[in-house]
Amino acid sequence: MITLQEYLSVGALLFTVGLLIVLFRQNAISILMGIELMLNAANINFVAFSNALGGLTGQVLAIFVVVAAAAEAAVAIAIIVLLYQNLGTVDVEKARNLNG
Amino acid sequence: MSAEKVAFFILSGLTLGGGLAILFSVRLMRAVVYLLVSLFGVAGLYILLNAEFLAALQVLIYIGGITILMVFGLMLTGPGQFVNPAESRLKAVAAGVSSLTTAIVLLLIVKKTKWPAGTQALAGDTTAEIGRLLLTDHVFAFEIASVLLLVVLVGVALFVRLARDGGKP
Amino acid sequence: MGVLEYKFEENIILTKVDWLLNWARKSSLWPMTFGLACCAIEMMATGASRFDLDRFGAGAFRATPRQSDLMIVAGTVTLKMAPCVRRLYDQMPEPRYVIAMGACTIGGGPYALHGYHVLKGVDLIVPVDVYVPGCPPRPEALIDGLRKLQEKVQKQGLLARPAKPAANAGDHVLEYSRMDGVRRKWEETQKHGGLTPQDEEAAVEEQKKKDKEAVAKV
Amino acid sequence: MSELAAVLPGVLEKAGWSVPGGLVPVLAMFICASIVAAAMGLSAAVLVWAERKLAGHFQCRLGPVYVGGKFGWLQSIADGIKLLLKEDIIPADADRPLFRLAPYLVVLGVFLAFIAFPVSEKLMVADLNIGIFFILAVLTLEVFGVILAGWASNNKWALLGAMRAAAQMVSYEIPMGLAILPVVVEAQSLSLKSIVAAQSGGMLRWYVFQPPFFMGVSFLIFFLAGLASLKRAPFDLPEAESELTAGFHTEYSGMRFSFFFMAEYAGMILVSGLAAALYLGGWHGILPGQSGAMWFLLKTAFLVFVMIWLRWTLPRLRIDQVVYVGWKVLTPFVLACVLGQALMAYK
Repeated sequence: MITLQEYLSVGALLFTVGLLIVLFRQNAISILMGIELMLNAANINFVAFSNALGGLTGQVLAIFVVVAAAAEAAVAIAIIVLLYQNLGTVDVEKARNLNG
Repeated sequence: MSAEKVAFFILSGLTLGGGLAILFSVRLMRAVVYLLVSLFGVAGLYILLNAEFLAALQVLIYIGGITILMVFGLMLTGPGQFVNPAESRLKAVAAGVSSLTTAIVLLLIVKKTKWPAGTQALAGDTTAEIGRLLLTDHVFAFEIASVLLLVVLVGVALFVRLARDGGKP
Repeated sequence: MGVLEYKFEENIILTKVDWLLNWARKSSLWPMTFGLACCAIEMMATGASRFDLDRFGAGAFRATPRQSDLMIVAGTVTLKMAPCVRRLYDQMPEPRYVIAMGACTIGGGPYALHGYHVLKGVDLIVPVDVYVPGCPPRPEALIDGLRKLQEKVQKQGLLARPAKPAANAGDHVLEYSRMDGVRRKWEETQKHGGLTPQDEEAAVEEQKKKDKEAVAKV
Repeated sequence: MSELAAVLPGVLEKAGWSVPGGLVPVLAMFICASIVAAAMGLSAAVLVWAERKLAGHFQCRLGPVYVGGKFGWLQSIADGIKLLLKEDIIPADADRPLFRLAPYLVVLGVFLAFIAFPVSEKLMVADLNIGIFFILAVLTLEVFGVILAGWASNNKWALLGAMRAAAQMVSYEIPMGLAILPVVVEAQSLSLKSIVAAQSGGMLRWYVFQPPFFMGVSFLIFFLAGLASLKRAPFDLPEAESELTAGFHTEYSGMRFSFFFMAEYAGMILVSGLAAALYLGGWHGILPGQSGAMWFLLKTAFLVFVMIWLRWTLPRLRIDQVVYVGWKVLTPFVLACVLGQALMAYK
């Protein structure tokens, strides 16, 4: 039997890994991957709670997260492609036109 | 150690290992493959958690949709951008420290909190129940999600037009 | 197969294995979709309804050299095309076989004497297994050539396989195919009494060097 | 698989082998996996032979005749051995690990899908309660494998072919997935076993013949979309010889190429079998009371024959036509079918 704590720890660690990727990498697509991992970490928690408490609301919430992730990825990729066409790079450090 | 436990360790190893491999991979295309591994691990964890429907959804949406989208994004943003680890050492250290702090805090929370014990186990076929919940209790969120998807569809189409017309709306 | 080849003593098991492997190879000679001139029309006819190359298992024309076993060089190989033929041959994985189809491919054909632009035989650049004469050969002749090739394949063995020419055997011909243009230019200047022999030699040397680089690049 | 796990201890005892109880499910899994793999390889071999033979006859030729007996029975065996022995080339500039990984991913996708493949009531590896959804999900692995193959080859044709393949497969997954919905609405289940069980009682109970034919139309759409996502003619744009050499597997030779080959043919069986199970009554016969794996295999074989027939009859479409058909013809029609069936079910 795997306890709830173990699933939550995996979720927490996965969230940390995602955060690390977001902070460490400068390529916009890598950052997107980090965000996906963080969303997945949240999903693991939802599903773990759903399993532990015997209700399905957690899974339903996870489905909404997946929908949001798909929408976010589509928009993000479109933005990244536009960024590349305008600036010639996908390095987020270079995209500082609005920095004043 | 039971078979379930072994499966759990393998799957969480895949999940976290894939994530870490993304962090250290130099080539972006390989990073997408590691992302695939990681997401597969998550799908396996869902199966362990009696959420088969969600596991299949994970594979369908993430692997069939999002990673493919990323590959396309990768191909459209051209070569030469693939190698860029953090520029300054300071930034790397700051990222490491803050992530470590987050990890410690989160793990402490997980450990210290008294989680409620499970009351009833999930039934075998949860798909119908999920569908019922989506169209009764959570129907508002469901509609919002539909509107979100529509907005995304229109927005991305607009972006594509922008790109084609050279930035003029 | 490169790992296993020429590594064993001949014995009864190996002979049987040999037979099986050769049978498989000969029964599934997938040709490359690769036609150069008029002979290619006959090659297509060989693949089509009346003659049907597929009866012998050789009907699966593959578009990429990586997946084909047999290159039917069908038609005049011009000097310009020669490097491409050689390159396609190099891209094919072992075991690979070549059928030279038609007079032009075998020895230049009608261009043998005065064809300034034609390779005088494709065997100058790639090792040929079977020659099918004719101008162009009828489909029956090509099928006969394929049968001959099958006989040949059946006879080869892990041990007894005849050594193929070295990989770079035709390089000098390829170089020549480039050099031909240089020589003509030289002859032309000679006719008009142009440069001194020293200058010409230097120019030719330089052109040679350039051509070598180009060949190396190819 | 559960039946096998239940029977296995007795069989082992009879054979005189002692296996610890914990290992029996693992053994059952292993046996099932090997059976599925063997069936996949064997059926691919038979299909390759059948396709060449049929192609011959469609074109007034004979097809393989000389290789092993009268009908060229051994043709695909010879092809298989030859492909096994071919030199395995990995281009110098290829991304080696990804180049190696791609064929396995493609085969893995189809292989996993066979877990929920309903040959008959007893003959299925596992009756998952999300059966059909699971199959759709794991089939997307194939798309990833294909795009990886194209990228890792470092070849312009492979890359273009892979992009075409991915665009085509992803856009045809939508009508394919939606075409299943009317059936699911009618059967009230995602499990293939209960979907087939709901169609018992003769030919007129098959979903394809149910008035007002929403499911009949979605059967056609499912079949067409399946054909397109298998990248078979007339939708074989990703491998169009005249423009892309051999598409995403241009650089693959020998065994690795045969993996793609096998995945394609196993995918044909998969799509045909799914269509048979979802719309044509699966293992139920034409008359009420008839049932058995025979019927399922017959229906599958017929649909596979139709696929081969289409391939050797129709010319290839243009890429814009393919995308047009997917998004502007099939998707609206299938949406109408879903809506109609849902209204029918609401009563």
